[in-house]
Amino acid sequence: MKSLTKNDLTLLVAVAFLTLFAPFILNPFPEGSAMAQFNAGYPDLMQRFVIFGIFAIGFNILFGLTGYLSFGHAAFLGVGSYAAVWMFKLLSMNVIPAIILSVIVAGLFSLLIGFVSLRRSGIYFSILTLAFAQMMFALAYSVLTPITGGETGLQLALDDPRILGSSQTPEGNIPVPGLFGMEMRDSFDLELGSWVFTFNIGYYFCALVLIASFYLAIRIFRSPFGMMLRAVKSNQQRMNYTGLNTRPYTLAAFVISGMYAGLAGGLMASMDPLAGAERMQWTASGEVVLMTILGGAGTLIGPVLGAGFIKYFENIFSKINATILHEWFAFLPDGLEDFIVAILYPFIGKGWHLTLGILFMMVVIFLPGGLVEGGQRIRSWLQARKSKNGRPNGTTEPAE
Amino acid sequence: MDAIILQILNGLDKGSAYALIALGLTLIFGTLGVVNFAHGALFMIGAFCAVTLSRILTLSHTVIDETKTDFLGNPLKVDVPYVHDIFGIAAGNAIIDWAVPLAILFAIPVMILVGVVMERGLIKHFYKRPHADQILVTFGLAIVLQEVIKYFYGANPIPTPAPAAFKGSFDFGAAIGFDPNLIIYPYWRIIYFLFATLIIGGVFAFLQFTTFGMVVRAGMADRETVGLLGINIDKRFTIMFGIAAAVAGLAGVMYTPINSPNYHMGMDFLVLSFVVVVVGGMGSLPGAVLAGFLLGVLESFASMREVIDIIPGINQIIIYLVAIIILLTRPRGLMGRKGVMED
Amino acid sequence: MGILEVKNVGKRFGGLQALSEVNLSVRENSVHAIIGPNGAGKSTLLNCLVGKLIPDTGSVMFDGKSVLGRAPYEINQMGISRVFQTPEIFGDLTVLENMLIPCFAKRDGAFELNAISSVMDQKEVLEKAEHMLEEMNMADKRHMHAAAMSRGDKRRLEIGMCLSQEPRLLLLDEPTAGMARADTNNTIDLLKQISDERDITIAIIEHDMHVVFSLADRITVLAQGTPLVEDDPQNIKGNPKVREAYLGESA
Amino acid sequence: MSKTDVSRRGLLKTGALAGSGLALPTIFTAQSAHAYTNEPTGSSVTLGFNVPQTGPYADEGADELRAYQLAIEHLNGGGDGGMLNTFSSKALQGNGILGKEVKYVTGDTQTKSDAARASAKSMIEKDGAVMITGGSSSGVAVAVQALCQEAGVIFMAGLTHSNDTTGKDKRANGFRHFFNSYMSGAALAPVLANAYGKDRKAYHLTADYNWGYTTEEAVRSSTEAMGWETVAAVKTPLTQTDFSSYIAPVLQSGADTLILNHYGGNMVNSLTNAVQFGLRDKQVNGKDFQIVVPLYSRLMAKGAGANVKGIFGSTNWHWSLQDEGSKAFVRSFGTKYGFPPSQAAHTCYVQTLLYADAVQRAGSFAPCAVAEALEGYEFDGLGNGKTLYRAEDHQCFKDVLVVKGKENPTSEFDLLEIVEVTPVEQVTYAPDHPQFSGGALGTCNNGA
Repeated sequence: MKSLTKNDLTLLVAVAFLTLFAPFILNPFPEGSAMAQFNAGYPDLMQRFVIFGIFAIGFNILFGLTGYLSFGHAAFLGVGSYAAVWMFKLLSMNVIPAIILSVIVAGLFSLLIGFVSLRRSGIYFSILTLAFAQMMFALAYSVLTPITGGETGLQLALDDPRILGSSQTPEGNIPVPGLFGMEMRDSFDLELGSWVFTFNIGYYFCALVLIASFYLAIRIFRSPFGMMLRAVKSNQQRMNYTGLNTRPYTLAAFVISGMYAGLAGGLMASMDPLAGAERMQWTASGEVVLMTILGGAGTLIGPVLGAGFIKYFENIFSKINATILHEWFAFLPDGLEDFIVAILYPFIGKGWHLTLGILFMMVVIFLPGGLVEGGQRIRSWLQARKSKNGRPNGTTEPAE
Repeated sequence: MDAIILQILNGLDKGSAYALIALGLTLIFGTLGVVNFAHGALFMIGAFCAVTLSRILTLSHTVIDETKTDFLGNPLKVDVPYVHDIFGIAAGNAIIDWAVPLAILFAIPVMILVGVVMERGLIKHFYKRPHADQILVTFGLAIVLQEVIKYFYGANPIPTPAPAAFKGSFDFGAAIGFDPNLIIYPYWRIIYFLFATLIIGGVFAFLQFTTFGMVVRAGMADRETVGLLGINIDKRFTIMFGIAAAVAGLAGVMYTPINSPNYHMGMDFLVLSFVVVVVGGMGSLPGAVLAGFLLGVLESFASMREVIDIIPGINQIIIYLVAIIILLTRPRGLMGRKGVMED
Repeated sequence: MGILEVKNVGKRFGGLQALSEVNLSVRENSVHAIIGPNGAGKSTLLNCLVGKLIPDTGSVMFDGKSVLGRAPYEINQMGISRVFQTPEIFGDLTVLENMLIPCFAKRDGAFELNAISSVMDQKEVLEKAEHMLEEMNMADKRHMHAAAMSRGDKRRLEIGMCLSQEPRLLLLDEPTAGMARADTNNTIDLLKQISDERDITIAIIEHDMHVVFSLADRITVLAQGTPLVEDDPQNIKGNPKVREAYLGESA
Repeated sequence: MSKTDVSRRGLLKTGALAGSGLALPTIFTAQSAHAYTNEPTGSSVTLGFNVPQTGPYADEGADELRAYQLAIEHLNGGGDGGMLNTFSSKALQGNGILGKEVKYVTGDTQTKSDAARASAKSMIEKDGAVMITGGSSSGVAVAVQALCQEAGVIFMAGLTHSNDTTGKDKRANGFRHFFNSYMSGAALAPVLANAYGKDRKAYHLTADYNWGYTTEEAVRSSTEAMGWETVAAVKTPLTQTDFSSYIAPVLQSGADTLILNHYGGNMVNSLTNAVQFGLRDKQVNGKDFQIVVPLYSRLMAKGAGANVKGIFGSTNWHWSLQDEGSKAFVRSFGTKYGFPPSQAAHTCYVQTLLYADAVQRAGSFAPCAVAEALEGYEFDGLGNGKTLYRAEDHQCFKDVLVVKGKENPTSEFDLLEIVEVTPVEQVTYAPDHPQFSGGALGTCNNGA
């Protein structure tokens, strides 16, 4: 364990700060105020932020470093969830064995699928991964229903055998996932004036896993292995003529990112013990692609930002309905109010897919480096302004 | 035996739809080198051209019928289409009935326009970008287009029937000596098959026998050389994009009586059409057509209950299974060229 | 007995006989040039030597071991490095990283899952890479993106990357193609220096006679897929067959 | 290297901070301070409407939402009161629930169990919803029901027809007003036997997922009990859009009736394809070929257009019913929105009223108290005649409608006509009926 560079350390500390203080950061508006609906600091969404962050970090190790675009990564998240729920059903409600198993199972699946798919590159690779994932989704939804729960998803029941632990709580309910007695769903509220901040055990568990995953990702990025992966993306020909076998490198990246996906799936099941087949569909895989690109593929922090951005959209932005819009613009004269609401309405609330699509296109067209590039541009613009004011400035930092 | 003939017939029909969509996709890839994830959306827009035309034809004014009441007990408002006023009831109904075939005429200019606008406005800027960027931006475009359609037409499927003249089905079995009713096939699907063959043949003939087509084929083979010859290949490629869009759109128009169009039909076809193109070999027109028919027939066989009984779930995965096997055994698909899309 | 022995190699592409009956012997520690007009089969031959193509007939032995049927990375590990016509480097990586990769490959082999330790902690590899950069006079460019360099610098880097692996045979494919005169002369000097200072065999495919005659100890002339003659430079210059087949045309 | 040490120590420190937070209950109010999850303390109470707003069922979701808004209006004393006036229970006063004004939040299920649970959780955790209702598929209903059980809120199912919702996946905190596959089969079979004879050979096409399975099983056993024979049952993928390869072999099998156990887009496409093949013009075994769709919805009928004409199916409710409750509901819905409500809208409206009434009667929003008030509750005047919320499985038992596609519709909403109102006795089954076996309600959960 040797040094991280200053930049990496800053980044890690920033991520740690953001995740650990998320309950405050995400709830900037007082309870009951008109802006309160933009608060995102409730356990489920915070959990989703970090879980999808982990998923995207892992996806980025494959896509961002090697350039191999997998359109089937959600399948590993799916099998991870199934593994975790089965562990809850059969072994115990402790999340640790469940998560370990989900990482292992996802790793095995990705080893198998990666081994086959990585025989091809480019769009052929994408189609192969897509085909595998769609097969897994289709089978999980239908003929594998006894194992996967099919349409309704795999869930806990009152008569699960559960070797370590009881089938039911004394009150006759299904026990909930926990960590040595701490239940994942337990929360504590902190009320400060009219602000309410919720601290959820499950969230903090996920947050610690995210920080660890992020730290691991930094190590991978900075390791000889990570450099080799970037070399794969840059020039496979030169790799081969330098005495390096690219296949095991890409396969290792594929398996690692599959295990990240499995970890995310296991966490998802630990927060909410149900595994649905839809989370394996190709559109779910497409979502993680969107997250990574939107945030900035190949950068460390980008995927986490992208995941947060899309989940915020999906859960907060989508809930703004016409009534709320009318409330916002109530101060305007009636005709103008209706006009503005009519213009905005297709883009917000249930039209969030449209806005997301437009935004995504904009990013691909104008900001190929995603939000991270946007941030860098703003920073260098500010620096340019500063240096105009008389202070010379050093070279721009290498892309992070 | 009869069951197998029936499924071959059926597979050819399904395959003709796949081939038609894959053809346009390959045309765009082959000429422009662009992976167009919005191609499914073009198919969907084509279908909605038919919906739009039938809506235009049924534009109505309301007449209040005092003798009847609606569900709230008020006098019934009856919609009378303007075409009734113009052409009389019988002729008007005939026009409405033939909305789908008429929509072909309506869709061609619309689709070419959509295609050209798309190419000039967006795709043009992505020729030099990596394939991944092309996939992503067209994927975004596909989302936007389908959401726009959904905003105007709703999420529910919209029934768009074929003209009454094509109702019912033709008894192939009886024609070739089987018992009646064993091998029947709907007239409209036969029309669709013929239509698809016509379009596919037309595109091939166009590329084979016209100067324009020759330049485009040369451009598909080697873009830079043609550029050096001083031929304005970019303009021709724009036109080619328009044609590809029209092919996709027409496939959509004619498909509406088979499945009621809805806003996500493009996405439903997208994955499948990519599988078809990749199986056929990226950039190979005959490959796309061949793969379309092949997958159509295989899918039909896999949906026979005798087959499902032996391998449960095979109907769910056959397409993907075939794609995986072909890609692993024939790295460039059935008829793909070397070096395409491998970076 | 040369370090590289090519015997009876033939290769056919469809109707085209690209190589036939190629026999070639490269002596250890020599500079051996292979010349010939366009379409003579030089590139095909080279690809057969490095594992990109497998010949239909014949054998290719390097240091007494066959290279046929081995993947390019395995052949590289036997001690053959290749420099391409257009420099093949890692354009998205920095110059230092470009140099680090062959150094890691030399130390760790074809694959090593070294994902936890930082590159910056691998002191000996770093030192070696830095040293090599200095030797190539590129130390000041170490944090530059490789793609942003001039063509001459890219070529230097590529050669340096190959040398860092301490190969026994260095294959160069028209290393000065498309270069300005000054860059070409620099490259010639560099290669001379390499050949003088190191225990290395160089095989070079070249079009430019200036380069060939400045460097080569021995020359093979290839025409229509088969060797015309193999001799010392001064004899080649005077050989009427060569003049007719090759030099005559280009003159 | 020293830097890493700093970062590790930093991690420990922040970790300790988080840990100390848990140990300081004086600052932090644990949620257990409340008697039950989201106990409404102010002057209003929030209900969560979880309906598909994006995806293929968005239109159905929109209709459900309209019904919910209408119900809220009526509960708060607005509008004409709708079915509050015809409801047999008079507990509700039109002044909200227990005097608290009713507010609502909405969520988008996307018709995916994951997304549905996410939006339900957000309404429970963020918006403080004390009850969740809605949905237009059984997968979603079962998933959200299980979630509500864990979270300790009441779930009033929307449109969900699978036997499993109140069968093997039933939960103590979940209640279903909508009918189910078994009831469809039991109601349809006699009508079919009557119309088409008792000597029929049926060919099933079944959507390859849970709801499809239960519907096939229910229709199969009821029709076989009438003397029908099942020639074949073929499962079709959910993602199928063109059903021709499944429909083409039907005639070859010697079947004379095709039963489409499909819903939504699947049903629209399979029925359109079947009619296109001209199956209904054919004669097999000397009988006219027939098609049956066990579960009808208006939006599906609209999507299939003229193809539904003359085709039998079942529904939970239809706006052309002439009882006072239905008339009142159609009147207020139609006046507000300009068209008649769908069955999905009806069940959602009724579920909201039933919940509000149960709270009012129980005098508490506590889930266990509400559940107790709903269990075994008998009511009338909500459009389906006399209805029982059975205590054993939280399923409503009421009359079921057998309908048929109308030959001459007068508007785009007038697509179905009622053939028979099957009395409740005929569709009632024992709680331990094999089609509903496995699973248990468990005990109600008040949450923390």
